Amino acid sequence: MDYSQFLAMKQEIGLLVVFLLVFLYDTFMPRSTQKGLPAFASIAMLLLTVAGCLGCCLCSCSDVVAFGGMYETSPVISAIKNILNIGVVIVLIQSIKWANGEFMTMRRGEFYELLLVTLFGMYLMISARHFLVFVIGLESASLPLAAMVAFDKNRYESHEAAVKYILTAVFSSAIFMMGLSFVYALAGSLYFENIYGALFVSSTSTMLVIAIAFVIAGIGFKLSLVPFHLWTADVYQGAPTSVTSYLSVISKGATAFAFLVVMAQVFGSLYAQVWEWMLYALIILTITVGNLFAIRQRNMKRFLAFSSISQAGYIMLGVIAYNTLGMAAMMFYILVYIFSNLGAFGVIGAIENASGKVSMDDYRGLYKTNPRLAFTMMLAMFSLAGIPPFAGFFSKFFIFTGALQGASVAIYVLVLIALINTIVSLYYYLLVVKAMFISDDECVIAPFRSSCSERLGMWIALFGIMFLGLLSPVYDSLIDLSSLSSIGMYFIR
Amino acid sequence: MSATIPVLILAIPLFMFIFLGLAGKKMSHLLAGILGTLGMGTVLVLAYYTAFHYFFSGDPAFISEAGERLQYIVFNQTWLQFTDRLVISLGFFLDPISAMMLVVITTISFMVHLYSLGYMRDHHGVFEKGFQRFYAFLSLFSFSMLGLVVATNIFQMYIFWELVGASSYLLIGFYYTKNSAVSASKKAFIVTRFADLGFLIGILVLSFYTGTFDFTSLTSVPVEGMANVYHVDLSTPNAVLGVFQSSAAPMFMGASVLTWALVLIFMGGMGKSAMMPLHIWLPDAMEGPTPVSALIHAATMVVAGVYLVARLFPLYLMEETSLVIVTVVGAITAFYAAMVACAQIDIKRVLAFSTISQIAFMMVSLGVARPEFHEGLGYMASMFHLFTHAMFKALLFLGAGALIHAIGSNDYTAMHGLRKYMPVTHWTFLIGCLAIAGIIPFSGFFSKDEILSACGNYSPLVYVWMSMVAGLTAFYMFRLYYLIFWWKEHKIPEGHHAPHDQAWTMSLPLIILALISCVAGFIPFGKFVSWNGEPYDFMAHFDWGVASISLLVAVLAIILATVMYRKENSLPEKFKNALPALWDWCHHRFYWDELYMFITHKIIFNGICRPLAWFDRHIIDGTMDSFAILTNKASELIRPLQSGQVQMYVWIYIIGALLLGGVTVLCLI
Amino acid sequence: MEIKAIYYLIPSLIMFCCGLYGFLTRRNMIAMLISLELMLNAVDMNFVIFNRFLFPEQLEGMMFTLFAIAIAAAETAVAIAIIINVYRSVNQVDVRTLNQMKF
Amino acid sequence: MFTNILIYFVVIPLVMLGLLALCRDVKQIRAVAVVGSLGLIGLSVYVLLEYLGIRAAGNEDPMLFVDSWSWFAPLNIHLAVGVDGISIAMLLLSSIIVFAGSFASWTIAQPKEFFLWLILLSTGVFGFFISIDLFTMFMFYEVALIPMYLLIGVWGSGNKNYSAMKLTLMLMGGSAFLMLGLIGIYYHSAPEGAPLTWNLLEIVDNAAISHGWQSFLFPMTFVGFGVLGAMFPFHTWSPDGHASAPTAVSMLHAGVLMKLGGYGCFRVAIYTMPQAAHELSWIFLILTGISVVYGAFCACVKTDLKYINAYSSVSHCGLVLFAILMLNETAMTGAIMQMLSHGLMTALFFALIGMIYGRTHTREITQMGGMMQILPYLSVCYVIAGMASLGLPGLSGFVAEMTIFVGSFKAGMADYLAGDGSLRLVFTIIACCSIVITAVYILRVVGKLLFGPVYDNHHRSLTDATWWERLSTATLIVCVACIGCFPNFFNNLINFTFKPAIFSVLGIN
Repeated sequence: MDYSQFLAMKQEIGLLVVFLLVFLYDTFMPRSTQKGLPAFASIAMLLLTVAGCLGCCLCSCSDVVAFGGMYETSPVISAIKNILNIGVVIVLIQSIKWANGEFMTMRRGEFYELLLVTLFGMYLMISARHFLVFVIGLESASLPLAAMVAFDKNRYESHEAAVKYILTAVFSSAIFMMGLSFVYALAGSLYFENIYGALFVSSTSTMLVIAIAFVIAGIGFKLSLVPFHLWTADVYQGAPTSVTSYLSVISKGATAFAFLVVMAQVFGSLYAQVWEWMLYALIILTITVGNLFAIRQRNMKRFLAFSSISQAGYIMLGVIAYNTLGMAAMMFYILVYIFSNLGAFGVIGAIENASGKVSMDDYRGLYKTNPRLAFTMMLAMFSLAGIPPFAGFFSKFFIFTGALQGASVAIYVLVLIALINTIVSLYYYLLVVKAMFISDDECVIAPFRSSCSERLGMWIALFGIMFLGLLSPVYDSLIDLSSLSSIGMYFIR
Repeated sequence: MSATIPVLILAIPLFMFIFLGLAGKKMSHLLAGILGTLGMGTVLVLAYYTAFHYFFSGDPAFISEAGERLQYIVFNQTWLQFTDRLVISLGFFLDPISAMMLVVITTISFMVHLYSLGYMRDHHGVFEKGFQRFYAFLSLFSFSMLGLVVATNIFQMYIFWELVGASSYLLIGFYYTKNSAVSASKKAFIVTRFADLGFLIGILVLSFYTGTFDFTSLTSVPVEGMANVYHVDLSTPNAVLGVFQSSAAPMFMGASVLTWALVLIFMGGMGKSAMMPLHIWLPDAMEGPTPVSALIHAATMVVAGVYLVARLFPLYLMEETSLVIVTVVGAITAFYAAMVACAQIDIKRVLAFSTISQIAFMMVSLGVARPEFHEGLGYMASMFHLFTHAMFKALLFLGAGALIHAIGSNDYTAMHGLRKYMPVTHWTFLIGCLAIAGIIPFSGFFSKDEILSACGNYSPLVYVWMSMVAGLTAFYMFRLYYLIFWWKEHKIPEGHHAPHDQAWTMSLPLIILALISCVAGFIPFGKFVSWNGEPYDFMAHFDWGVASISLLVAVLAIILATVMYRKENSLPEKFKNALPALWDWCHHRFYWDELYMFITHKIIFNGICRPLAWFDRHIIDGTMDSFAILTNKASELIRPLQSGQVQMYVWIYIIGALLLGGVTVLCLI
Repeated sequence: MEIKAIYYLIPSLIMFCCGLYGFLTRRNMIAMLISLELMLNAVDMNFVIFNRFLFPEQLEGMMFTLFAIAIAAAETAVAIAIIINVYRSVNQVDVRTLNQMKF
Repeated sequence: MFTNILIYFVVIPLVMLGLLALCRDVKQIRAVAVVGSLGLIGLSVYVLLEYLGIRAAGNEDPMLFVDSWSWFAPLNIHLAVGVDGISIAMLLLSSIIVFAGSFASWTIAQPKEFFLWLILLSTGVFGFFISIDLFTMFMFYEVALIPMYLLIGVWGSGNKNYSAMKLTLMLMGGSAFLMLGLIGIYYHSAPEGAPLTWNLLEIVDNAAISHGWQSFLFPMTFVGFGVLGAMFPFHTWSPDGHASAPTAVSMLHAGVLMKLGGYGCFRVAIYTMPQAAHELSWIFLILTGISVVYGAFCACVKTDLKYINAYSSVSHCGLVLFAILMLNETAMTGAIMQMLSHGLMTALFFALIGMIYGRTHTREITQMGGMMQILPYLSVCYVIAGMASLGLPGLSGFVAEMTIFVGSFKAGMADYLAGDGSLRLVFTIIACCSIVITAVYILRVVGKLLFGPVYDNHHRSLTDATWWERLSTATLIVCVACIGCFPNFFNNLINFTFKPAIFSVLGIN
């Protein structure tokens, strides 16, 4: 076989290299230097990201299909991978303080290794053009996460979360593969393009519909679309904050893109007949239910869990839009969402590390004690709520614009529902702002100085929140990429 | 003529208002008063100059070869342009009546300025609080009133109409610490505001059809005969007559739009001139300082309504109906007010109602004026009566002011038999009474006689009715006179020194006005003012029959009053007990105020406002809140989904997946 | 008589449903894991059957099955580990007691 | 980019924000606020003069100083600016009120944060008025909305949490509809094949929005802006919001922000979708007509000063939308003048109320009386404001209302004579009635609050206005009087330049 096609997997290989470096560092470096590992990992990841971005910008690599059509890479795909990398870098930086905590000494390395492995799995998911690869990616993206969720041993919630996660995850993968087996039965192959070729509107059968429903359920589980979302809140609450932030942004973003790819390249021909309406229902459910639950939450992590559920609904608008505008908007949304959410989690993590407080009630009057943190949190909330001039506004606006391009009245209704839901979401985001800024009672969180790594993470997030929207080149380049990408030709209604 | 003087006439009072208003607090009371008076004096001179120039210069701009007086626009400045045709401009309009009004206003205003120097301080010569403010407001009022009478277009008139309303509001409420004064001022403003609503809509209708506000376009005087009594100068794109006769102008509820417009405009006049049923504010307005009552609520502002109708008289001529309405309203009001005036204790109230009644006279005489009777005698008569009435009513009010200032009370019960103590006041007041009662040779006689003969020409019914009112007038005035100055000896409460005539600043105006009231009757008014500008000698139409009858009525009434009230006796009591109901109704002004109270408070306030406010808070706002509440309820409702049980989660998962597939299948197949 | 695919499919379906039922009803987490295994194996069977009966000319299904088995093994391993952790901390493996985090 | 004068309307506030962030003590903060707002006033006056100069030179373009910089090329989103008489009038208004407002909040607590939010808010306002690109317009619109939450929440009084949340959510609800409407407009902004655009002028030129879509998008946009314009069923945020807001915020919100609604309704909804405006105007006519009298009636029974003014704002702003919907030049001119006049006088009102409240610590007119003896300056100002609001000639209110009535009566009669029903006519008459009701509640307040005997003897010790309060109120009074005395200047400014718009609107009837 032709080994040159490994060159197509530059990013995967780069990631493996980082993984190996971390592994070697963890294994062979003396105990005294182990505290340097988090920083080392972050820097390595940062270098990878920079390299990836540069490569993405400099060499305009065209679409490459490798390994007998099982693997594909293209500018869009490497772009989304870079977006994920950026997120991972921020997560890593933010987690340094936590990872250097004393009870982490034994398993510091594992955390980073598992994390990188999951990232690798997501890469595969995104690049897969064959369901075997896809499943492998999916599993390797979700199994290690279970271990990470269970990470801090001496917190009971962590265990409970891990159990809930692993059981539901395995169950959903079983459902997913069941669906795949039906697809295989109908199409006689697991290659995306073969399936696409084999499925026609005319060939729509009950089995196929059930298959599609199962596939959507399987992927929707990782996206935490309602009604497949129920694990989310508990896991987010139970997991260590760094893991939660990783879960909430990276795996969600990767899966969202993979979802788009699968739906377009495998079931594209059935968009209007079969799955547009499934998605329609799912989006309405997801946004609404997510919001309704988020209203009542007092625990910040749980709160953000539900908010991220409804955000997933907005992201799905980019899929149902089913055009390049929507795709670009979705990628942009993911990018912005990464920054906003990580901004919020950065603050939460910092406060948790310093005072162990995670309840919204403890945040009352935070502005008096820690104004900078409060301010960061507020901007993150505004960005999540989609308030200009922060990035969130632009991403929301663009995703709606994408969804409405040449849209039917039904989609207008959908967007209206989504818009009305933004009011509810604004309400609970403002609740946080209110707690921090408006309420007069004394803050239980003493003033403290967060570690430089945390501050660095927050600064990066803030930068993104402030300027991602205002600087148009980001969005423009995403549009260019997605309009060039081969996925575009599947967008036929 | 140059625009300088007219501009000054308007500018000086305005400047005085701003100057005294801003700097008044810094300067001494006396200085402020003197400045105000001097300013008004200058205006007086200028106004007289202008008026005489208009009447006597013989300038072809003012009087044609045929000798008919012309309308002359001294200047006209665009103020606000709605469309290229519909323009509000501020200007200075000279014609017989505006010139006459200039004289009246400035005279009375100057007298009042002078008078107030004495009136607005207590017996020890200490000026009242807010003295400067008082003069500032007086100047403001003079400015607005002058602007009103010289309006070149109906909208300018409306503007100043509102301004006089406001300044009267401020002056009535001058003693703003007294709740009664505050509520009186509020009442005055709101009632007139309500009337102005009609005025405004009338203007809108009129301007919509004619496409102009200008008086010259709306009312240009006829050249000969009735044929083209009404023609708009051709500068106006569509001549008014044409418009209103064309089919474009629909009938509305049985009357032509022009009638509606005129009636609505007249409604504004009713408000300002306190015609029934919008008269209720005027008696309360007596809460203001007496000089104010003399200036605003006797002489000038209240006749604005009459002036308005006179101004638009040619338009009214086009619609018989509107004139009839004017007549009826006037006649009823005149009688009503006279009746009420017979049963008031408060001398200012008596004068107030007599004012209403007299203004009603003017209205009636406008209403009955027709070109075919003595070249519209009624028009001239009402203007004449306006003039004379301004003089003697101001005189009466100022006299009453002097009395009140001396006694410290408004009720004649506290006065009685003051003739020895206050001779000047006594005599001048008597002259005023004679004038208003219409005794030859005092001014009232002539003007009222003109009115009566005009009525006679129009219909005997109106004539009889109005003569009866004239008799009543004489009766209640002399009742008042006797109760103040005779009836019984004045008893001086111990600790007080005897009442006496006031300072020259107060007496001088009385004397001057008394003189005017004596001689004003002999002014050949027809020479100056007539409905179409053609001067004529009204003595030619002087109807001695009518005159003698009215004189007789007046004398009889006076005799009756003398019998009843000259010496203290029980006749009035008997009278009252004979007809208790009549007395009560008259004394309580036929319970109009109570009716209004009921409508405003019970119906509008409690019946509309409160329910609306409740509706807003509970229904509208409640709906908005209920959205929030519903959202909360919903989230409460779906809470059990997140039960924390893994198997529950999986149940929901699998059911969701199956539903997703199943429903789609059902839809497809 | 020759054997039709249906003869194999029905057992696999039964297996899947049993797994599902067990997963939804059993309280012991180990038992739940076993039920999961049943479900996954049913899936594997499906693949094999479809490959063998519908598309015998290539071995995609078989290959997928091999990987799926491996994945299932991995999943079990991780799950067991976690369950043991839980057991360490709460001394029992009843899934219904794990509901501290809810609503 | 910085060669265009208009951009400085956004630049100056941004610079102010930067400086405020650096400020150390309250003196510096005040200095920044005053200098900055003075700069804004100067700028808007300069633009006004420039503008008049260019117009006098016979330039007939619908907009001047037009400039456009590409922002998001793929969606054809530009940062497009341009002004006509209306926008300039609004800019003037905003800068004046910002100026007065910064004096009215001279001694506010936490000045730094307060002014930061205030200036951010005004950034949004100015940006909204200068931009003619729907996207940027909407962005600035929302920028202007959000600071309200914190301004009310932190510095407010009374039931502030509830009010702030309610206000924010309701306005955001409006902007939800608005966003849908705007995107819809974008997708139908150009004929088949031509590039879509967000630019107002191009949209109007293309006039490509199909009839069906207009009748769907017009209500969306009109309601969206109407919520901020306090249109009848959606007005309930305003009483609570104003009641709890701090002085300067009430001023800015009632004075400027509510104008965003009217301006947007005219500039976006009617300007781009005239047909639908013609067919659907009756619905909104009824709503706005109701809010005119409704607000006035409600104001008659309220006893809290701020509630009274909030309801009178509902009434007056209702008049604005009402006049806009008359779709006739005079009425629209009147609407814009009403925006100016209401902005100024209501700002004056709220300033005075704030100052009185700051002294007496109550806003219940039943708890006060005879203020004229205690606080003569403030009381006189209050009387003037009241007179302006009940439409006394010589003050701004009269001019605006008369223009509106003349215009809308014309429209109404035209309909009536053409047999198109008498709805407009009837509602014009009803609206006219509001001048009486206004008089009622204004005089009620004046009589109760300022006149009469002193209610509470503790109030006798109060001190009259300080110099900054005098400055703040005097500025507004002078402006009110200017509009009232020289209306034709503003009339021409608005009216003349707004002919092109009018023609495009009335072109189709």
